[in-house]
Amino acid sequence: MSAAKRSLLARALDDRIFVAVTSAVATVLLAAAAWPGLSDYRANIVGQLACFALLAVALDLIWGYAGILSLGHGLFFAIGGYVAGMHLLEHSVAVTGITPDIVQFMGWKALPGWWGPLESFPVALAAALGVAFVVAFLFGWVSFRSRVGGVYFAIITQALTYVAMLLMFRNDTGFGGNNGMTGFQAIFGVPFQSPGVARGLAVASLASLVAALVGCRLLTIGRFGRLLVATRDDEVRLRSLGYETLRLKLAVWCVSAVLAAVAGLLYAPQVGIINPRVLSPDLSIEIAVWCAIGGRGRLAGAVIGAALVNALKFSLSATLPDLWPFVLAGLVILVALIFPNGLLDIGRWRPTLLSRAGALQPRDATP
Amino acid sequence: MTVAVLVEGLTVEFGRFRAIDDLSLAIDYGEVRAVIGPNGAGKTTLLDVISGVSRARTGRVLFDERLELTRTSEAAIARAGVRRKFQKPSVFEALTVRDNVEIGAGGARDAAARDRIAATLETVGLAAEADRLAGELAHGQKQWLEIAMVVVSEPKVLMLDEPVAGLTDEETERTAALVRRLRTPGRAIVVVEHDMDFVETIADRVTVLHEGRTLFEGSMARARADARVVDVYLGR
Amino acid sequence: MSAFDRRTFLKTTAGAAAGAILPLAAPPLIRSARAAGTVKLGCLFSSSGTMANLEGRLNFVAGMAAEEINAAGGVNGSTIEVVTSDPASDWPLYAQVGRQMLAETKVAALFGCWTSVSRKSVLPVVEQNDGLLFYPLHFEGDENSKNVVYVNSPPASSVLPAVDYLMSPDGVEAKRFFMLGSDYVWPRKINKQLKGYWKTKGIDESAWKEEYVPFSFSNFQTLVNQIRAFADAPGGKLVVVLTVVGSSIPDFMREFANQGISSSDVPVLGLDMVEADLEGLDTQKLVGHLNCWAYLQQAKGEANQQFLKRWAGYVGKTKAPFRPDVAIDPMVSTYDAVHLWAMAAKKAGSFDAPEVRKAFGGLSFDCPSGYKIGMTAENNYVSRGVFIGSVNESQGFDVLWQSEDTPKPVPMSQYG
Amino acid sequence: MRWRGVLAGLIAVVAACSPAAALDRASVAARACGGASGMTDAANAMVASLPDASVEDARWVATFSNAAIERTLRCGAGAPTIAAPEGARDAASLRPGAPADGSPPLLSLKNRPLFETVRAAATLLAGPTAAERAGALTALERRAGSLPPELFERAAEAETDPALKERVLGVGQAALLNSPDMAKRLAAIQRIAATPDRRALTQIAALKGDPAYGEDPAFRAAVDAAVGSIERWLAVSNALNVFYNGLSFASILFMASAGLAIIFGLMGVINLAQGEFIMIGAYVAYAVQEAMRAAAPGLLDWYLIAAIPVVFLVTAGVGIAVEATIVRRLYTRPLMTLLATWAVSLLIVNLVRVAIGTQNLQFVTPSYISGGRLVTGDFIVTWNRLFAIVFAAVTLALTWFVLKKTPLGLNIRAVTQNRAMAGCVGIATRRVDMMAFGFGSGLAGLAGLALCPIYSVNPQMGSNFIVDSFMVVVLGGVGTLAGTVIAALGVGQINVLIEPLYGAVAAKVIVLLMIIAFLQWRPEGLYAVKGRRK
Repeated sequence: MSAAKRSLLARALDDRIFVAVTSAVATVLLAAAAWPGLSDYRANIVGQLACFALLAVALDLIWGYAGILSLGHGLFFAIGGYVAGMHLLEHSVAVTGITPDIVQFMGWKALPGWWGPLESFPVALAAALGVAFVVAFLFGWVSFRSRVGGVYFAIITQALTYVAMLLMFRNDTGFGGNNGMTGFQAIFGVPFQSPGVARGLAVASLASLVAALVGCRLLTIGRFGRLLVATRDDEVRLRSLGYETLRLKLAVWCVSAVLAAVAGLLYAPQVGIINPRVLSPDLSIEIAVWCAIGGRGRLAGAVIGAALVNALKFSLSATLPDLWPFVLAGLVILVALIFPNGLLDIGRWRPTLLSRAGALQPRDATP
Repeated sequence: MTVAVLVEGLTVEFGRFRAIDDLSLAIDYGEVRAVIGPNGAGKTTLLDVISGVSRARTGRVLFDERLELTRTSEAAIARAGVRRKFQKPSVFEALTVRDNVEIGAGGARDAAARDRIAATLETVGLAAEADRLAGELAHGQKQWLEIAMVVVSEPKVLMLDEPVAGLTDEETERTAALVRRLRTPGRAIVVVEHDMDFVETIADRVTVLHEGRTLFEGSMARARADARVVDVYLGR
Repeated sequence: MSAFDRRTFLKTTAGAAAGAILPLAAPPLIRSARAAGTVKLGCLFSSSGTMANLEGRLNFVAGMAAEEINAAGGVNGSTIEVVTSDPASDWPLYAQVGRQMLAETKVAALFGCWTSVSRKSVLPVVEQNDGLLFYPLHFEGDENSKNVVYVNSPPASSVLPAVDYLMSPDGVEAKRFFMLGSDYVWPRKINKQLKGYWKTKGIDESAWKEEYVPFSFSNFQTLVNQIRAFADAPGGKLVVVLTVVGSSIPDFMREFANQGISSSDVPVLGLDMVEADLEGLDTQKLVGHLNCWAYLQQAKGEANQQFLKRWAGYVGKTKAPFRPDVAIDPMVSTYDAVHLWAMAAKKAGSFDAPEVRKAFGGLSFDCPSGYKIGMTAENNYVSRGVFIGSVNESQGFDVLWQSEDTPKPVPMSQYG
Repeated sequence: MRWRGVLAGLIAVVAACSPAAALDRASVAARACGGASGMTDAANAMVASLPDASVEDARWVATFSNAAIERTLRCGAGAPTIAAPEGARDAASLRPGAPADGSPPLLSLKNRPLFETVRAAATLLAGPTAAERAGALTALERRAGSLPPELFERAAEAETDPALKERVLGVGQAALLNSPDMAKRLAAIQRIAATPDRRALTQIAALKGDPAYGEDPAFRAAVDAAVGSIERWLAVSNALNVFYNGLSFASILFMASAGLAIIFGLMGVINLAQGEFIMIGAYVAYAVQEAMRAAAPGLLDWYLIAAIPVVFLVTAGVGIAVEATIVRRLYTRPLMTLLATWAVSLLIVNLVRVAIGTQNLQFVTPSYISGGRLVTGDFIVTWNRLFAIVFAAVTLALTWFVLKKTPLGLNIRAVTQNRAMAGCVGIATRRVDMMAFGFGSGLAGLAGLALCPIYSVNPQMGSNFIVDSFMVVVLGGVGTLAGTVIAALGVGQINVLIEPLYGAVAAKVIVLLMIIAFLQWRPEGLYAVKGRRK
């Protein structure tokens, strides 16, 4: 059976693990939507995990497929989160009339006027995606054009996010400083405490995740995906075959940034707060860690890694607080040394792999 | 007949090191030109400049007497029909052999393109390996795969950087046959190679570079007889 | 890959789906609290990350207070069990762990947070679940949630008295101020209120300067130069109001002393400075600098002696990685918080947060600080005494001044 | 004026007291035990008595005020006493045998400077050695105006050391800025202008409001000249301050990033655990200090020097272990190494946290890195920073030596430039990697050692350097020590220049953005190894 002749959809189903994971997410989606026994607390957890998984998928798209490691995806996540925060605050004021906390501690009279339009959800959505896109486009265009790559790119993105964090810490920047935004009262006209809100958000997050998985899958197995992999494997070669890799990289970078913004948009209402913490270099490194643990260059791996690490984090920080950092460090080192393709490889693992690790694992982009 | 590649007064520097020093050179359509010389003579750098990978300090490189390559992007150069195989086999290891060649063909998916891809795979003897991952190929096969990727677009200028390095004698002979087959009146072929027997089999003319300058230009037989060439490169 | 086996595929998919759904249906790992005659209290203090050195000890204080109450017969026939966690100085994790404690572990109340941002993170959680969070730190004020008990003082009842003292003839008749803070809400808010306050006193804007540094900033050389220059400018006595936090405090104090400035030249009022910040410093040269809290270790009175003895004993018993001979305000505030909760629960005869909350009005407790601290039905603030401490040679603080009684807490500042 | 508030009262008391106020020791001691206002009275009484006090009385004033400052004074039910190791003495008579009960009175913010002035003045008059008197004079220099002028006259008369006598006279002159005698005022102006700091400027600039400024052209000229001269000097000392601060910050940056740069240059690996190696270095220095405290307490002050080899070897050992177990297995995947070293850093931080605790470590501050020295005007050289600068310079020199003059260095340079070729000519590249990683880690450890007199040492300290040191490395470019040095100097100086203008946060933001922008222009840093890109 020749790959070229088969339909895109048929080929999308080739990767069994991908299909299994996507179906699993879809099943959880159905359960979250319809199963009456699900507590709000559980729904919230599932929703958060889905946001993190979406964020990991976004990073995997550029790191796993295009070989560009960004240590600054927290920036785009934060853009989504902050826009969601502004929207929810404006909306809460519109619904309840209660002056939010941020007005108080920022010493304002009311929310800034220019936030007003964000009260409409479509505007907020467009703003979140638009800002993420524009920031990603400008930064990506400049960086890729001057061919900043590899470790340099990783470090620069980290610095950029760090700069954003420093700025957001300041009250004068105007987004709530270190406290960030909190005290959201209502979403789509419904008070946050009402039953079904947690569930609804979880369903939305899971649905976005499924959509992103399928979309990214289709994107990566097609011609565009092959060119991405080609960029990762040997960018100079690809350019010398007549391809403007700048455009390729820029396209996937922007898609990835927008996905991260969507994740942030969904995350803020579920946690109930958005603050500069999501811009800390640590979080951005952790996103890469999720991908690496699950299996880089495979969308399913990103989902598994993000869900696993965060579920462990949630439960261990509360039950065995002393253990968690050691578990995380151990997991990363284990994966780095023994499962270079991530935990997805656990079934295929043979002791010999240790000695010849690196045969056909996803490579870093050529510098 | 126009000149395929015209190099005029070309100088390339890396830091304080002058890799190419005021070099001028003309390559005609229909010829197979071998560029030889000792390590560090500037051979690969010359190909780098023609393909747009490296930038010149001064001088110009004209393709087809119309396109100034020193100011054109790599991708545009390639699309204009100047293609190059790198010294180190450069294939996309995580893709299949067919995908690799398809990318080389510019992604056209019509019947003609498919036929051309199939034919190219046949030519380089990789038809049976079409669905394998390129990373799994042997070294020689990678060399041919890269040649296939370059050739499938039917370039007007074809540059091969050490196409037979690391190949067995039998593979080298097959490569030589391939190069001869690729020689057409509308195409210039530039080969950088250290294997003198191979060069002798394929090249119409040789250019011997030394320290970034042309030391000799002419037939291989005359090159072998040239005292300076023997001195700096071929040895006695 | 192309010859894929449909059955294996279906099996994998079904398995993965089942695996993913399982946690949703699983019974809670930690069973509900009230069954076995125990009541759970949750702690949200980090034992790792940047806040670990400060927050970590509060977990132990809560445990110690619970032990005391249990020894006295518990509350409403139940014994208290303290559940600790580690939000790892990661703000969203405070919210997550808090949510888990309220929804799954079913704790009766939460005790936690040091920084304002962690409190703000937990705030929506306690509000949505109608729980209670006892917050043991002094903070920027301007918050008044029915779900948070503000055990420590808002600025109007702690910082302003301290500044008043510095400006008085008893203090140093401070005329000018250099405000140096970490760049976030608490310092900015405090400084804003101070400026508002000074304006009402007719002090001109040229009499103060305001600088902010990033978190974990440590290179204070240039800023100390600026302070020296400002101190030597005309206009009267300069005081530094220091609101940097964490590791910036010792780093600033070290540079300050190294550039040869003593407290008799320019006194520093370190609003977040506690004994733990002086660990590792040569305090000979820092003698005389000030802090201001609702409790100081040198507080007089039997209650304090008892508290210090218990803490030393508790550290010995639990092998807690903290000094047995150092007690700081947030420790006492946490201790007070557990006791206040127990008293309210007893009074209400219930552990339900709304009931407990109703019982707050009129509570009073003999705080180790020597003051009788109390709550009113008006809000969830606790009235506390105020101390001004002065750094001594042995990395501690002497009581330089203390308030007559416990000023009534003013949640909302009138100064901006 | 700095001391105005405190001194107004003091001068008033001086004026009120008759010049021959005899010192009633018992009364002074009793008043000192009478709360904050009593202490103020006691101090004022002692100052007033000094110009005419007997040497004995002056000595007593020195002892008594010192006891109050050092908190050996005991106020109890009975007469005040002074506690001492050999037994308490009566505070008034200094006779031994008194019962040592009671507690030390607390010096309020206002009283502390008073007592310090009293102690210095009394020591100047009656200090047994010239060194003590000189120290006291230094302490008095800034407060001279608050003391009765006769005090300096008397001190100068009694002074036996000629150089010190000159100084005393000088300080005495400066104290006469507001004297009715115009000649003395002019002399005071000149004298004050000789120490050109901001305080002097404030003092003299205030004279522009003096009636004499309008009336007396000589006075006016003197004031204007003094102001001009001080301002010029201040500009110089400001520039020196900026330079020194920049240099000091640069030396820290350089120390923190030198090891990183070598490792990055050689292996293309970003070691996210670099900050933790710095932390380990500081902890090892602490261990050495504790070991010396136990084994050779007399040499404790020199632990920083003794720790140098230990710190280097231990951190290098840890680095080699990390390289051998983790980094070398990820050789082909630099970005994975980045994550693996992040995990290592997480592990180290938490191991230290669990094993040792989260508190700041308690370092002895040796005299050679404690305090600082005013060089000119407001330019102050702090010893701990100077230590770091010198330390960084020595490290730079040694690193340069190792890289240029030793076989290891030759190998490192060879592998950095062309790994394959180096392998071909028989260099064991893996071994070189390991040694270089160890060397780089050792340098990080030394950075930790140099930092412990400046910053707090705790498990989190390493994370503060991550972003900064990476930026220095990528700005400097791969594989050149010179690049790292220049990048560190540039970042340090620019930071320090911007900081006073826009604040520390903005300085950091601006510098980072500048670096990001610079890297867009030169993606491989200042000193890129230029060559074929493929």
